[in-house]
Amino acid sequence: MPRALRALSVVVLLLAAAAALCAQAIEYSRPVETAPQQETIGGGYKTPAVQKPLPRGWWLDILDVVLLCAAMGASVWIVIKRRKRRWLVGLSIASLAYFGFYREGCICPIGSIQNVVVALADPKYSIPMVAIAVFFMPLVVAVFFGRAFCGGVCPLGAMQELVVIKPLRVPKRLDQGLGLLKYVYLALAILFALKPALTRDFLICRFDPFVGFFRFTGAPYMLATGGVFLIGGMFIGRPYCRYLCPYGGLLSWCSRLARKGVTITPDKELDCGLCTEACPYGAIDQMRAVGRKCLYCARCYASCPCDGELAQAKKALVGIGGAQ
Amino acid sequence: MSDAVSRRELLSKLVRGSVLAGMGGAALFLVKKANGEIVWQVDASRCVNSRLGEVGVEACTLCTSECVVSLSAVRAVNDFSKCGRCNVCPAYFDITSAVNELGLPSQKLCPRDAITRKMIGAADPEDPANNFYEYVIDEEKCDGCGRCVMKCKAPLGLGSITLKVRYNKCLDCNRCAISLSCPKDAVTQVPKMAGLEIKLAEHTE
Amino acid sequence: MTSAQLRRAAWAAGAVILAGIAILTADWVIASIRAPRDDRTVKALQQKVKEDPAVSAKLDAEQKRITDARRARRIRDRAVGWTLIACSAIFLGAVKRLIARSAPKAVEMSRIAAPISTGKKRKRKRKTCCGAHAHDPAAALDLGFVDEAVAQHGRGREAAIPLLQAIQQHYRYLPDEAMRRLCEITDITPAEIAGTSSFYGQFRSTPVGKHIVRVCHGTACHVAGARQISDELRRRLKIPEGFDTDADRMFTLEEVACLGCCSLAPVLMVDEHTAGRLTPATAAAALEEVEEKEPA
Amino acid sequence: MQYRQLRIISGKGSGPAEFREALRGIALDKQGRLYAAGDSEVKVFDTEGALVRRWPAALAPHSVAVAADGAVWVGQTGQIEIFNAEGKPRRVWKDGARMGRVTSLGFFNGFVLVGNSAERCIHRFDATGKFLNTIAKNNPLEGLHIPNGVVDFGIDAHGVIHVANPGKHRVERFSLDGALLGHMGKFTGPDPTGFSGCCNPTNVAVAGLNLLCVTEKAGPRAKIYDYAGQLIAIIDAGFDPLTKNMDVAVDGRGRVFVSDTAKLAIFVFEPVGGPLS
Repeated sequence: MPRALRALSVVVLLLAAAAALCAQAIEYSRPVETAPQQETIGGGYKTPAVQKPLPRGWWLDILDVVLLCAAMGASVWIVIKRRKRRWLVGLSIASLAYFGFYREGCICPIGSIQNVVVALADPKYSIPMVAIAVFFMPLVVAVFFGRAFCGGVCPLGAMQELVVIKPLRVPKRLDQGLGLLKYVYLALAILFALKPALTRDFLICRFDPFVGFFRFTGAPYMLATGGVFLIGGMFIGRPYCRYLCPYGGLLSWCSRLARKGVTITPDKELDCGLCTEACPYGAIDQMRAVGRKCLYCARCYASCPCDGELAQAKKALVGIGGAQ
Repeated sequence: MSDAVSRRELLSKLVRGSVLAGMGGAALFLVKKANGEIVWQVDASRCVNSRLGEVGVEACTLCTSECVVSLSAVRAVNDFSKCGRCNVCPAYFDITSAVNELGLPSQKLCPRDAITRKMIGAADPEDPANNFYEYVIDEEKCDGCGRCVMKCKAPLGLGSITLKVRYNKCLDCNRCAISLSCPKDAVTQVPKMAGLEIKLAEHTE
Repeated sequence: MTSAQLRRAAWAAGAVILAGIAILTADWVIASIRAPRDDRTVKALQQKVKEDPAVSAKLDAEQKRITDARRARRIRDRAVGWTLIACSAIFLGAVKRLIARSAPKAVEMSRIAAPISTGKKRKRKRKTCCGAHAHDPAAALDLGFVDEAVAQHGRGREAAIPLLQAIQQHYRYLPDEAMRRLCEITDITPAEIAGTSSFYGQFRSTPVGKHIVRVCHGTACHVAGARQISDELRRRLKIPEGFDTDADRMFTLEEVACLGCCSLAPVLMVDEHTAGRLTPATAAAALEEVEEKEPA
Repeated sequence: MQYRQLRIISGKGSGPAEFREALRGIALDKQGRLYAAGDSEVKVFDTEGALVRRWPAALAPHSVAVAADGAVWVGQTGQIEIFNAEGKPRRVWKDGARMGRVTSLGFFNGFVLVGNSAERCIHRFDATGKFLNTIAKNNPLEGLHIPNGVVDFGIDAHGVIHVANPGKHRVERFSLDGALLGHMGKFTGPDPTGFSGCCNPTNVAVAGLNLLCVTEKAGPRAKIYDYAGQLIAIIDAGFDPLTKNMDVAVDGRGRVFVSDTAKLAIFVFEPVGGPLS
């Protein structure tokens, strides 16, 4: 009996829902066959085509993904193989120009977290292929090489990377405490994305601090937070990436597994500590690079007297000196 | 010593492999689900401006003010196959304004003057002022305020003008800002092909 | 670019940035104040035009004005936005360079000299910049070469390294007087000289001995008693605290971070010759070997 | 001149006297009985508004008219269905080419006039059904300008056809052989003396010797004009704001019957102080 009742209530509810749906959508069709048409107007009249701007072509989507891959590859190559800070800055600027200002910040792994979550939870939600690719590729790269996406590819990161002027050292305790914020943010974003379709909210996109700059317009609160992050970013290295970016949280988990990454080579090091001082992100702990915190900026290489640009310059100089 | 190291390596390899496999599985599952892309589109049967039965209300202009793109990605589209080509188009003229010496309303409706009016066909020699007119909406000027849509709908007009998302401008935000504020939930995600129904309808003709 | 120019650029860019932000904010405030007022005006005119067709022109003009104003605002904001980006680039670039040149950075640079001279010595070295060095043939120094070198390599900052190289080659080290002279007649600042000369291992601020003795003070060597080795050599060579070259200018003692052969700790290198598993006694012997080889 | 509402006949509902989905056309016979065509049937009401009889039609009707012999003609898509006065089907007159959509019917001196909104014109046939000529087609627009999809006309005692041409905001007068005799009315915007909106008037009926009754949409109302275009009266009471193409009929006593296509009811108005003519 209770089962029958339950079934009945379900049926009633379904009917009510169906009725509500029907009430929502009033038929949108009108008998307009008597409106004058091309053949009855005469005078050689031709009906103009309806203006219908088409979406971006699929090949542009593929181009985006290819460029993302290429940029990550370049980031890995520049940082791990070439160890050149200057080249990386160039890559950052290029990424900022394309993914930031040209694509207006909307091919974005950070936001794609929500798409993926919704797609996993909601059977009706259809996720764009680009979003899938954009979500997973940086993670896969992180599993092998660390957070290559963060340095030189992510436009949000690049923006903050470029404004770092005089990074202050954040006390370790505070750094760790603030670092937990991003997981809270991630959890909230997932929670809000899991809500039913109409109340669903994409928190990460809504509070994206820099997208307003990329679009040259945005809600005042967005631009204001972006400004605060940029000004703060002059003195605290990449505050959004380190403390708020939910995708950064995922990347740091993945990068724990990375075998290759930014390393302080033990048999070459001098224990001089210059790299630790140069790292604005507190990612070098006791003379060793911490992969999950390292944002691939290559500053440590730039500052190293034994390796990287300075050492290469030195080598060249010694060569000249020897020749004389 | 070396034994321990290799064991640790093996372990890390295992973990990495399983993480990769997990991600691959999730990606595959999602790829299977990603059947057809979705785009934001205005549902004409829900939009206040075009929905049948809404009379005596002011046009809703949220599509203009809420879009994150500086000139809204929503615009009014005139479907010429339905357009009555009226002499006094209520979407072109403000038909409540006083009549001028030409016998037409003195005021245009569009605040941005985005609609052009052009006589078409042969003129009636007996009454040259009364004829068929073609109304073309300039995509570059229109910002989707929906005033013309509101006026074009039945019973006054034929409802040939509706609001559409222009895809070349739309950023396809995860959550369309217009849809958040739309009082009738008229901005919905539809499969890409259905979103292009005007184009498809033309092709099938 | 000189520091003054950079400073000027930074100030100018900063001012433009502030002005841009002010313009944008003002624009936004004005627009948000104006919008409702414009709406009211248009509504009122729309009411009027229902009776009087003559008002139509006025309403048209009003709507055109509002549309134009909004369009102009968009264009203006975009232009200001691009200006802001450009100015931020200038500002950041200038400020970063300035900071790189400022004193604390130079100290950091000198830290790089750690493998060549110990911290204690570095402190001392700065003092010797002003005071006379015991070994320094200060009085006899002929500064004419500095002028010659400057004439050959130029006065710009980019010439710093070639100049220093030339001076080092000539005097075999970088005498303080020569450095002072260099600062006087070129654009190179003392900080830059200090930074550059202390960074590159090949530059020395004190006269160098005939042989360089590098004593490894890496972790392994340190544990194995590198300190005792160094002390023993100092005692043997009678090198006073704060100096690194003996009175005969035969040996120059260096403490380096690592020589890369920890398994031989403690290690030292005399020129290209390496000696490992040292004790204080054998260390002295290693030097003697070289001394003996020396064709006296 | 004033009109007052006399009664409301029928309405939306599932009762025998009510219409479920649509009310398309109304007509009056000589006795003053009201014929209303809607849904898929014809209903007959007496002068007091009581249902007399009802019968089903083959297709959804667009219009209805009563011939001189009392036969009931029902205009449909592609055909006219003819019933006798009791509702017995007599015959179906099919003519796919000339009866695309019969939205109005008229009789004069044995001629049959068929308003075809698909062609946007009126076809004239003789009593035997032979096609004679087409009316209101010979303009550069190749027909009436009717964005609303309804051709509606009335015939006065002299055989002059008064056709609503809403796209041109006027009522045009044609002779039986198709000559344009003249027109009345023009667009006047909010001023009620002329026709407002985008395409008005939508329907027209002859209301006496020198009078026409027209209906407008958005906002819906009926108006009485004389042939010269002088506004005599406005009847604006209780119509659904969404209604359009309200069919109109006027009886011998000057009562005005207006069908509300949204409320699916027929509003009856009566002139205060007797008929005017």
